[in-house]
Amino acid sequence: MIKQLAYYPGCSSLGTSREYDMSTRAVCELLGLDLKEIPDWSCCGSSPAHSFDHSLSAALSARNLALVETMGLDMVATPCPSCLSNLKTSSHRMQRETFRDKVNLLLDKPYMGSVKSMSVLQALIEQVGTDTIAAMVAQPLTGLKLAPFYGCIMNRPSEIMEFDDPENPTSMDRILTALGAEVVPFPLKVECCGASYGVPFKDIVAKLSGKLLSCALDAGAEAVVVACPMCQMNLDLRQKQLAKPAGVNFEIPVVYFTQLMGFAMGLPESRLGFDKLCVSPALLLSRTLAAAS
Amino acid sequence: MRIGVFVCHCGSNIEGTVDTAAVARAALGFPEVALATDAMYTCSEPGQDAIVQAIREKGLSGIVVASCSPRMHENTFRRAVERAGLNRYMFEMANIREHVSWIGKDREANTNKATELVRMAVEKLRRNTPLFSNKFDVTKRVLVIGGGVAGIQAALDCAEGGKEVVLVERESSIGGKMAKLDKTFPTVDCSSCILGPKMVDVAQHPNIKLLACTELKSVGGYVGNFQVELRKKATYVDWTKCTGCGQCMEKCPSKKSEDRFNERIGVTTAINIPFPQAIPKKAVIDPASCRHFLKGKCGVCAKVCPTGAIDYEMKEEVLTEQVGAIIAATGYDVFDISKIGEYGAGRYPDVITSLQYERLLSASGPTGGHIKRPSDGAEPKTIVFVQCVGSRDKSLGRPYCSGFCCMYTAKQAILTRDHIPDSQVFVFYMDIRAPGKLYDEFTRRAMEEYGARYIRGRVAMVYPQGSKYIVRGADTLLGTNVEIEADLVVLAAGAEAAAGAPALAEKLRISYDPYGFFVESHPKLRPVETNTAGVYLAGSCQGPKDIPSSVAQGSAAAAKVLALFSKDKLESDPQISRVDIKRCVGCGKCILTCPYGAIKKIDFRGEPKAEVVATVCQGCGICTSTCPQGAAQLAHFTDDQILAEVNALCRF
Amino acid sequence: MTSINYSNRFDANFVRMVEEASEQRLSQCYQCGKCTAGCPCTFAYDYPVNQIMRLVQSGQKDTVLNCKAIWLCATCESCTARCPNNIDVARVIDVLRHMARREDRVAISEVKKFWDSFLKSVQTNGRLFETGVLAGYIAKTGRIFTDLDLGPRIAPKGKLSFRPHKVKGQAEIARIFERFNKGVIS
Amino acid sequence: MSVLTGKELRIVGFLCNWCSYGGADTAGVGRFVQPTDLRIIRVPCSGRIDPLFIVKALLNGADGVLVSGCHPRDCHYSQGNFYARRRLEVLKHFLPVLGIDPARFEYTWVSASEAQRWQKVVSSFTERIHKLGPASRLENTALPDGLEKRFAAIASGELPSDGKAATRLEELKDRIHEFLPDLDIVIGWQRGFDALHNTPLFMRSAEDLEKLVWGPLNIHNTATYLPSLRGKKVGVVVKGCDSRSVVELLQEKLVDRENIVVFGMPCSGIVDLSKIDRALRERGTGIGRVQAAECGEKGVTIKAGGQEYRFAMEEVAADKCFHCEYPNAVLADHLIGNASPSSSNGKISRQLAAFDAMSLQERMAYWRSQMDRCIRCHACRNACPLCVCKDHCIAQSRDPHWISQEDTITEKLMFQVVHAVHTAGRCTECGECERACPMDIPILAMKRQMNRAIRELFEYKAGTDPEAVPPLLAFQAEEKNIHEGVL
Repeated sequence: MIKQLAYYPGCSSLGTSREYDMSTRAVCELLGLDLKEIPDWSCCGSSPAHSFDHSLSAALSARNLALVETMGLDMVATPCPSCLSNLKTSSHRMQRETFRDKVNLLLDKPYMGSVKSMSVLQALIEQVGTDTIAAMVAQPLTGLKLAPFYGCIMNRPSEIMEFDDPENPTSMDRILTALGAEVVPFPLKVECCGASYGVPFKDIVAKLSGKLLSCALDAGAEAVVVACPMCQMNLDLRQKQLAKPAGVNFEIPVVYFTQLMGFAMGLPESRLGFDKLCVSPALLLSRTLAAAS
Repeated sequence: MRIGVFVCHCGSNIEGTVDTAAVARAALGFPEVALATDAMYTCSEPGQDAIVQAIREKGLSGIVVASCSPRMHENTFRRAVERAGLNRYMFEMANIREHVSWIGKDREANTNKATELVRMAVEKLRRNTPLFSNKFDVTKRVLVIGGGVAGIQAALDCAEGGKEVVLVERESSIGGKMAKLDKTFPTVDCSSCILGPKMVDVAQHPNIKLLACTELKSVGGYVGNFQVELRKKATYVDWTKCTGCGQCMEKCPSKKSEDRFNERIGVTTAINIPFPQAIPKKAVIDPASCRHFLKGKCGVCAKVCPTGAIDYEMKEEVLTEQVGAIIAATGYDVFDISKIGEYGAGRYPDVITSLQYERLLSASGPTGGHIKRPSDGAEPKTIVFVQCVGSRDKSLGRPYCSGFCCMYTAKQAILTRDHIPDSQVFVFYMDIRAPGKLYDEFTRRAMEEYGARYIRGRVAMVYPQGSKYIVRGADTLLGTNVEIEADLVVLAAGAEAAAGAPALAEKLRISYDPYGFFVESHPKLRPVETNTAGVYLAGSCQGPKDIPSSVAQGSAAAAKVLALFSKDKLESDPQISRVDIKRCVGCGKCILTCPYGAIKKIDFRGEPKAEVVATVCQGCGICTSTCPQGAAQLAHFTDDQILAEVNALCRF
Repeated sequence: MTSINYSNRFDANFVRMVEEASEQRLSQCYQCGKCTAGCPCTFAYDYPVNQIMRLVQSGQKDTVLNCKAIWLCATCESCTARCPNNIDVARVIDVLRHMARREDRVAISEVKKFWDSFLKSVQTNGRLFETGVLAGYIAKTGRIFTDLDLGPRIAPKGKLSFRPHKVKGQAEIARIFERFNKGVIS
Repeated sequence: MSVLTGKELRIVGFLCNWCSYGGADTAGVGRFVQPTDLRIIRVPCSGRIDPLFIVKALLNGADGVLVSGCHPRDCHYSQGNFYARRRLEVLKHFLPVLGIDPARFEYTWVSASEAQRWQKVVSSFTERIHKLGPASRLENTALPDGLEKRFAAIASGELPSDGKAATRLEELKDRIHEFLPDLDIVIGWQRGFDALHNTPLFMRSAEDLEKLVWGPLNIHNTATYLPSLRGKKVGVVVKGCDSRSVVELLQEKLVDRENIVVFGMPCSGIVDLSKIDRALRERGTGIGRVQAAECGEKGVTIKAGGQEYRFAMEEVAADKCFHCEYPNAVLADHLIGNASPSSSNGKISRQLAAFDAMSLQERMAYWRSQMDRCIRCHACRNACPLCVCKDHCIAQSRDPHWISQEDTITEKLMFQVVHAVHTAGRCTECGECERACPMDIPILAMKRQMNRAIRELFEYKAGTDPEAVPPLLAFQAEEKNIHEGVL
């Protein structure tokens, strides 16, 4: 049965996280999740907006939620936790009438409050389920040791995000296990990587992200699996920047969980964008193929 | 009727926001009021004397006192009017303190409201009638529920007072939490050395009937005459034959039973005596791990038992006891630390509770008194204690202070340094709460003499790194966050109401607070009584308590029981229902709805009628609001009396 | 360190404004420090989070609005998620940023410039134009070496687009900003 | 004096001694500031609170009534609040029938330790009452023009039918004849003082049997006489609706099954004499001048003042007969044939719909205008099969003092409310009260509304199952359809 969800790709899907967007669409198509991209979606404003003003931030999110209502859908999925956090926080606050009225004054078309937002990860867990995912695996990731990294805002605060455990989330672990990989215990699953401070304060990101990569290596991981464009950028793209202060040459691939899903389900690499990663996972992946054959 | 109205100032408590003189003046205008006056402290000796004198001199036949809540002083004043020769029910109270002067500062509105409440009381009083108690017999036996230190103390005191005691304990041995402790603060004496002899006294006392592995099933009856049903669980060992020799434990091939006595650190045999000093010292089979029950074959224990006590066919039994009073001493549970995800308990084996740590310290514990990490058995060198875990935490629904964690953490810090002199001990705390005799001195010793390093701040997270655990906390006095590489993390888990406490409260018909602790009759003046006559509280079931307080409450509850049993007859509360036989049509609606079965059908000149059994009726009045004929009327809360109150409020 | 005279240096109005805007009751904070303990950025702050909460509680408006820490907070929500008193600490920090910005006392201008550049991009394009934001930020701050080393790593991956993706409803988004700036809702 | 004008409204609280009164005390001890309007009456248990206390307060000047008891499962008396919850919820549904805004009454649960919660309850309830403002008083309401007409909508719809009505009587007589020797008395109907007014017949011998009649003029509910004949062996001829009263009396142990023999007759509807009277008056004559009447399959033919008038059954049938679900006896020892039930259209009657369409203000005004006619003859009560208080009825005994001797509309209405509340969950809507009313006051409407609430809340219909326990004499720890706790 095909389930329809509105899809909000988020701005980074057009740039730094193209491969996340590509692989998400490919995997969902395969699993029968019909993602309908919100026509003419716009930016949620991310941190700069909520740090500027809460009504403005809510208005930028609510415009997109109102578009979902126009589509006649009541659920929207987004791959990006930062977008998700904004969408969810805005709807949560807009449950209060006074705030909703205020925000709607900024909009051309008011948002009525009927849309439930969720991450692509949540949609895959709740609308598809790990049993179906396991059944679709064509080439299991046997022997791959993976550290799932959820990032800080995917599940926090739990009153708003309402998905998985805020301190020890396991949804991605369960998916990776279903793909046949070995999930290493990774205690810093929900630590902050430094987020958007990569631009103004490289040293902060270096310290935080460096710690995460060290921890992943200590745990015996061969790759870090992420669900957030910002985390991916900090851990992969900046890996060279992090190496110097940490005194380690990490060289550890940082891949999106959707990419691994697509790979395990036998989707062509052209739809998964592994080539867009800085630290290539090619060697690792070829090892699983060899093990399988 | 000649009514006297006394309006109390309660010092400035009432007079501060109510013009009591004006209230008294207004009261003079109410029907049948012959005297109205204000007084400084009506409940004081001169205040009560003034009432007595007024009744005698002015020939008053009813009294209204406008002062505090009737839940506070109704009995005080009832006794006063009785001293003056009136029936104690010819008295009403208007609550102008808790319901008026203390909840608002508008003097005009308060004065007006107080006047109305007095009018209501006068109108009610005008319809009061003298009521008289009946006398009934008392069963002078007491049921003590829970064999922790509070229950043990209560049982021993009652038994010493010459009364028969039935002591029921859910586990297979009495001793409770205290039996699990290694040492006790602030004296650091050995817990089992001071508790052990008391447990033996319980076993040997001729007046105590000890029922272990037993729970309360139901309670019927009323003060002086409770009928109690007890459920004795199947132990699969005939305790009349078991000598506690322990040969069965030595030979038992299944060692997978969860070791509840050792707080689930490790496992134990399927047939088990929890600890060497257990009372009663009898074996119990855990069918969840016994091979006989799981696979249908084994029978090793039956073969080795020298007395042939093993009985795999044993069934649960229900016992009945008659008692006159009940003491609930069911204790507390330790907060489930795995609920705090950021501390990783449950995922990380070396993050444990203080009570588990206590078992590691105890010579009778799983490690023989050597501190070893649960994960690898290594001796930890850096130990971090975290206080207020599951206490003072609104986000977990536990906003209260558990009271004793500061003290036992200091004790454990001291014991740790005693056991492992080259260890480092860190304690994260928010505030040190040590307001007992020698308590604060004790925590200071932990810091000053034993070098425990106290850090003021909470811990945000614990995570493993190599074989160590990184404890990331704050030092708010330094204004920074700190990290400690620890070998073992001990969480001072707070106390919470015992699982099943609300269900027990419902059986006993007593109240419990939002956290599940039982509610006492008055927080200061009736700390061990409940609102159900004949049911008393002892120990932590009423709220977290340390050993001295639990013992004191056990004795206090016993004193209450002994005082109750000092009378041969009890007086019944006359505020019960009566059925007017003329009005009764015998439809039995009251019989159907009475929660106590206190109304029976009788034959009156060939017609069915209802009749209230005076000793069983508890005075709820459900029958009164059920009977369309108005035949059943609850004395002191009759339809007419309540209607008079409604009219007093609405029609003026 | 300066000593504080609480009799005349307690800005009750400021406390009330923060409470109203954040919908949090600051008196609920009992200074356990769990926020500070879990904050990943404490090492970079001039005041740890618990002290920021204390400063707000104590009505020390100038100190708190002039501090750097509020601009270094990454809104990772660990303080909010773990507060034993259920205080949304991250939201309080957000509100302090709003107030500091309105009073023009941003202690770390780089952050503000980066964010302004981001919002400007959203306002003009409807969506974020990553390359444009970076360029705008460099132009404003003069920090030309910012992430220059990254260029060669992403450029060949086709991740840097050099033209913004305009949204059809771009005017609609611009109107949101317009109404906001006109103070339609103030 | 009393409430401070302009500052306070009159709010009465009923609090149980053990939980909520204690909670209010705890709030006082903790100095939790509250509005001053509330006056608290202390009762031992919320189960002691008769819903009529609340009506009494609201009809006599209270602007709001608040009830608070122990939380469910935490009752000092185990079950009191469970009974209270059902009774108070029914009252909440019933108050708008009287034109009283149900928001003026609330019930909730506060324990002795919940000081803060008590503060919140008092504050929000007081605020709610202040928002509603002073309650309108029954005696001050005025009826808008045309309202009565709007309400007097004529019932219509399908009637039950019995094709063999003509031969039933002989069959019935045979059957009674057979069993009469074992019975002290058999209740049926006979011709009354004129051709239209049939009256009850008490048969003791075979001769009496000759007076027995059958047809749409057998209006009286024969079950009404059963409680007063308790102890005797009684046979009773019943229509479907009468049989529900028999069942209800059995349910309530007001009659003994072993002493009753029920002869069930299939009914094809009865006439409403008020309708005939109205119709005759419209034609310039009156019911007092009736000379002859005959009921056939096509309707009623009446000879009055020398003229003959024909009415179709649909014109003159009692409202309750349209869409009748029970034309046959629900319980009978001897069933004399079967009528085909009319199809229940599942809709509420037009009368109730018209009532629903009225505003609260209009409803209060409506009752004022209706009750104004009441002459306190209490024929309604005398006719009610469930009214068994006899000489002790509070209407005359005034003990308990629910009603005073004052001849005011409020007191008259109060009596009807007492009746409705006392029969809540018991009334089978036989309609005898309204039929007996010489002033044509539509008091059955009040009971039908009450029954509607009972049906919605408990999915229960009175007098259909002799084994069932009426809903207000029972409870569930978790009530499916009650969602209390808005405060």
